[in-house]
Amino acid sequence: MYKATITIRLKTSVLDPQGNAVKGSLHSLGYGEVRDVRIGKTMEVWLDTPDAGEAEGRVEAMCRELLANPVIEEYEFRLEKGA
Amino acid sequence: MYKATITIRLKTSVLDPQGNAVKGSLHSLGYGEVRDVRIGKTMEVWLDTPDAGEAEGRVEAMCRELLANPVIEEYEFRLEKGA
Amino acid sequence: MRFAVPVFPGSNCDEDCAKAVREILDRPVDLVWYKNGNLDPYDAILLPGGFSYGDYLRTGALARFSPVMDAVAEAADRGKLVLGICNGFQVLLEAGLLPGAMRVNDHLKFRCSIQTLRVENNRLPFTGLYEEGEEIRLPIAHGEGNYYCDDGTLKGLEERGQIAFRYAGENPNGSVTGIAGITNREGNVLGLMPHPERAIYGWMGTDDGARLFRSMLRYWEGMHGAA
Amino acid sequence: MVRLEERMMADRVDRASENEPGPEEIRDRECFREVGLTAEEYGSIRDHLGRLPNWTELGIYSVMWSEHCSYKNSKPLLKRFPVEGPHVLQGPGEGAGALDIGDGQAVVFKIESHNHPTAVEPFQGAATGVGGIIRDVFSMGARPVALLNSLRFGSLSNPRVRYLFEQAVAGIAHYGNVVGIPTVGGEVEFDASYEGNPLVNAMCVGVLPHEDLQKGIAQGVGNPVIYVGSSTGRDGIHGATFASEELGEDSEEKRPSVQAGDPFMEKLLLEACMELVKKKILLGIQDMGAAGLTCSSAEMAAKGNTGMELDLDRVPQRETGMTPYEILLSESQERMLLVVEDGREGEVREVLDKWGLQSAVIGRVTGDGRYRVRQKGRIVADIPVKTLVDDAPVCYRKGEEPEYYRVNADRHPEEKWKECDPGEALRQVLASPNVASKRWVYQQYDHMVRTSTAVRPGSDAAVIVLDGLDKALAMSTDGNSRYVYLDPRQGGMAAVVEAARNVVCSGARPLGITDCLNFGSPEKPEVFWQLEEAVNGMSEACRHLGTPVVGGNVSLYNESKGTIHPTPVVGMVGLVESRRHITTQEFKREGDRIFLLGETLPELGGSELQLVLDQKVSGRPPRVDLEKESQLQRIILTAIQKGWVSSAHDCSSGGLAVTLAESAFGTHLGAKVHLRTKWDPLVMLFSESQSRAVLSVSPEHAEAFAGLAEAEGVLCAEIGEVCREYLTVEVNGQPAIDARVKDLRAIWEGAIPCAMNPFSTN
Ligand SMILES: Nc1ncnc2c1ncn2[C@@H]1O[C@H](COP(=O)(O)OP(=O)(O)O)[C@@H](O)[C@H]1O
Ligand SMILES: [Mg+2]
Repeated sequence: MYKATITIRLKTSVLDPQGNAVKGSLHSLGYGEVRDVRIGKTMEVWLDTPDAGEAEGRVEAMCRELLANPVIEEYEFRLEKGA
Repeated sequence: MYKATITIRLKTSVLDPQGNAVKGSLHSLGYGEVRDVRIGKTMEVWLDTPDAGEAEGRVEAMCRELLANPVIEEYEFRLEKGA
Repeated sequence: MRFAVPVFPGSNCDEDCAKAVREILDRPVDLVWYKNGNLDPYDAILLPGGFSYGDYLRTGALARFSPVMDAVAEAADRGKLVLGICNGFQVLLEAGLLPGAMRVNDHLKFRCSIQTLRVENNRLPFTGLYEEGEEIRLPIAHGEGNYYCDDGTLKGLEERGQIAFRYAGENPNGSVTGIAGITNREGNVLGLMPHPERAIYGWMGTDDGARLFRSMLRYWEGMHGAA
Repeated sequence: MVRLEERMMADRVDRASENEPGPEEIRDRECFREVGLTAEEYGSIRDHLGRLPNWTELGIYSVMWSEHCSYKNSKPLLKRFPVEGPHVLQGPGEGAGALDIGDGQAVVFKIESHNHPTAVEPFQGAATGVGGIIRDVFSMGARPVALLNSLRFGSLSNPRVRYLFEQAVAGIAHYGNVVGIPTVGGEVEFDASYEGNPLVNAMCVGVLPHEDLQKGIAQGVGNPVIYVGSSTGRDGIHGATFASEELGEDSEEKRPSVQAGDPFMEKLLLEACMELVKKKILLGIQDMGAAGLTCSSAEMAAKGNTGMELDLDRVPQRETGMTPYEILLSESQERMLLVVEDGREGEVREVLDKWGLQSAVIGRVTGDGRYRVRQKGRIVADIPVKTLVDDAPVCYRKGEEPEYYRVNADRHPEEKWKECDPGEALRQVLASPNVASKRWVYQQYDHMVRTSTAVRPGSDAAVIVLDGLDKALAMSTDGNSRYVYLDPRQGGMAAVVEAARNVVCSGARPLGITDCLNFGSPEKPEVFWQLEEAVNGMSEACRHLGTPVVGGNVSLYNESKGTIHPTPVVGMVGLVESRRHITTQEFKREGDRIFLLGETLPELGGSELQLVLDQKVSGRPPRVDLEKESQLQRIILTAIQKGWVSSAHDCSSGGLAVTLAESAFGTHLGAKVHLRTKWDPLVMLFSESQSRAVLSVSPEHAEAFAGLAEAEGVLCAEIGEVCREYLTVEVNGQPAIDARVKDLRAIWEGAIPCAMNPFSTN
């Protein structure tokens, strides 16, 4: 069993409306020191795979095929063994 | 300048329909080894704060006050110095 | 001219689209279940609005893998007319049949209202009955209609006349240069956020959408003769 | 002392888990109090069982006997509502009520509260409220065609309130939008009394052919009981009991794990159930709402005069190690219970599989009147089913007229404001969030999906056309809590008549209502008095208008920092005979004559003007004269049906001045108005006297219209005409209001967006 923790972010060239809105709210709540906010997704995927190499390849494929949209997003992930 | 990377997850007892739907799609795409998927948010916040201790306290406060919804979510974050 | 309306789990404008075809064009139309991979009998495909797969992950992302989408790609390839409305547009983007991607509205809220649009290109199969530059009114209803593409893609879209509609006046979602609808290079695939099927009678608040359906029929009859 | 047979029975029914208190321990340590049961109630449970209940059984009784499921405090009052009428197909008692609308069709509708969940988690709380009411309607076999809501929040100057309001609206929007049912109307009121206790009431309207009407009953011994939809998790356990208690400081701790909604799942369930209905496979269907599996299964068995046996091991579960108590009481969303004829399970499964829904046969209908539950081969509950439903305790409480009511009798607010400028007053009233445009809210709702919305939000009532018919349905939710607070009987009546008037102004004949009674703790005699008086007022009005109450919901214990204003909400549905009759509130043509129908009296108690000028609520509210009200409604409807009326708008919050202004908004038109009155201009313009409306009529019909009003004995004054751009009002020849409609509209439209975004610089 492996657990992949995948982080998906908007590419820096793409404007992030949610991040901007959150930044605005933080400012109005008195967090004036906030320079920028970017919001992305994190996914935890548990795989029933015995082999780390195989898990790696499969997660990479899932990201490319489904989990991230290459037009606006980029991804990275790390694998952990066990629960 | 500090960058905080905040991870916000649904509490495990709270239904994650999005994670379920993604799991279903992964299965039908042939990733039958996927046992479970949980989806959360990641936020990158850049702060103009000279001091790590202060940054830590402020980010903690932001999470509690705005970024996470303590009723259904839990959060954790890490700080990095520099850009 | 026969129409197909693919139905995904979570589609909710499928009946509305079929109704528009029946009532405005009086042509046969079938709802086609997403597991069906054969669209051969149809001349035009309307991908309906709604929340396919609950909009989970990204709008349109999970619908794209259904068998019916393979058939849609094939139909598009063969030059059949493909119209994606709202979620249908989002599916076309995710499927790569149209360029670009969708983000959440810049104000982060779902928005339902009747908007003014400008017809940017009336030489398309979908816009023949509008005047070029004409302002029309169509309803929108979406949380993610903030169209994005990079500058190079935008330039290409503009040069090739692929931008069918832009919001005139207020941009309700922050889309790049106010884009409301675009086509593929060949012009036979149109995706748009506004809902023409919700604008076919005056009592709906506007009937400007009816001409979009009529344009499709006229175009097709021009190619195939009335049948 | 435990009697012998009690001991024997207790041995047969097992304790499910070592962590739970055993039957004796429950008795000795009075653990029943933890689940909200009194010693008397515990005593009757023992009598019903003939032994000591175990923890699972105690849980079952506690939710079934909670206010939310059993209406123990309100039952005696609800009996006063008129529930019958020639067109009633289904009165209170099922998921929703049903009324005949001719052509073999029926309208099904109901309103329900989700107040407590919203206070805890506004987005999910409000969203799941919408989900629940949709299931109530489609479990009747009806296709949901519209959603409405009724909202109450504290003052928007409080950031926590803004958060609650913003999230609740987003949650309501999200759920309805995803399922694809248009949210076409509603109302919002702001008042400090809702500060810690917001109200979210959601209403759903559906349509079906008579023969599709379903019932939530379990029939036929041996028939399978089928579970469909989401898996069961630990969410919302004791939600029903929770909803029946006050929100205290420790609610944070006590609150059950929050229920999250999955509107996508709901859409699949909806379509699958519609398909099962059309295939005529179902014998009984009920949604798992409050008190989850327990309530739905026990009610189905009780209504079917049968029993039921459930095997919890077959219930799809999202979490591991769930006890019977947890499985039975979970309020996980998007689940339904079906009973079908033995042998047709395959047909059901086929439909459910098509929609990708999981299902499981979790039990059988039995003939012995027992509610028997097994887990891991052991019997964990065995209860006479009727005792859960029919023998729920009833509390006959006594109300007591509160001091404030007596004191208010001689308060007359209108006497002090003589020097106030009417134009300025109008601007202030239009900027009050109660009166201001609710576009910020309904713009987030998809109100056009299904392409049948003929009147969108923003007019008196919404109108939905019916496929293949010339008929249409008009619907509105109404209630003015300030009136109810000042005089619950009058306020109760006002809620009903205002809802009816809204529906009539849209061209419909009122058919019937559903209601939601949101009140404080019934254990307080003054609250019970409010409840009783309001129910009396509503009943009287419903009787008079011939609009039966076909369903509703009670939400008591709405107290956190003090008691909320008593808030009965009325959801009214009316029938538009022909689409030609559909009428909206906006002026249509320059030159149309403007008529004021009804009598204006100095009635400013509880008015918007009072709130704006005095920041308080006092005096007596406007009085309702039911005879006058029905005369008024009759002539409005007649004139509309004759085709004389260009626009119709009832007078409600903010009085005549606001009615005139709102009639001009949404157009480029204005009005030139001359009023003659013996009252002060402010009274004439802002009094909220009931049974009034402003109509614009084309000049060629003006005379006939005035004649009709006179013949019916309704006070009718031609007060001016529709003109362009400006709203000018003279009272007794003196200028009172002179404003550009555009400027007034900017105030009215800007108020809520501004309040919601106080930091915005533009
Ligand atoms: N929460 C809401 N959801 C949808 N529509 C709303 C809501 N609140 C108000 N509206 C719409 O705004 C309009 C004005 O509402 P309201 O002032 O309550 O009208 P009235 O006084 O005639 O009952 C109505 O069309 C109503 O349906
Ligand atoms: Mg009204």
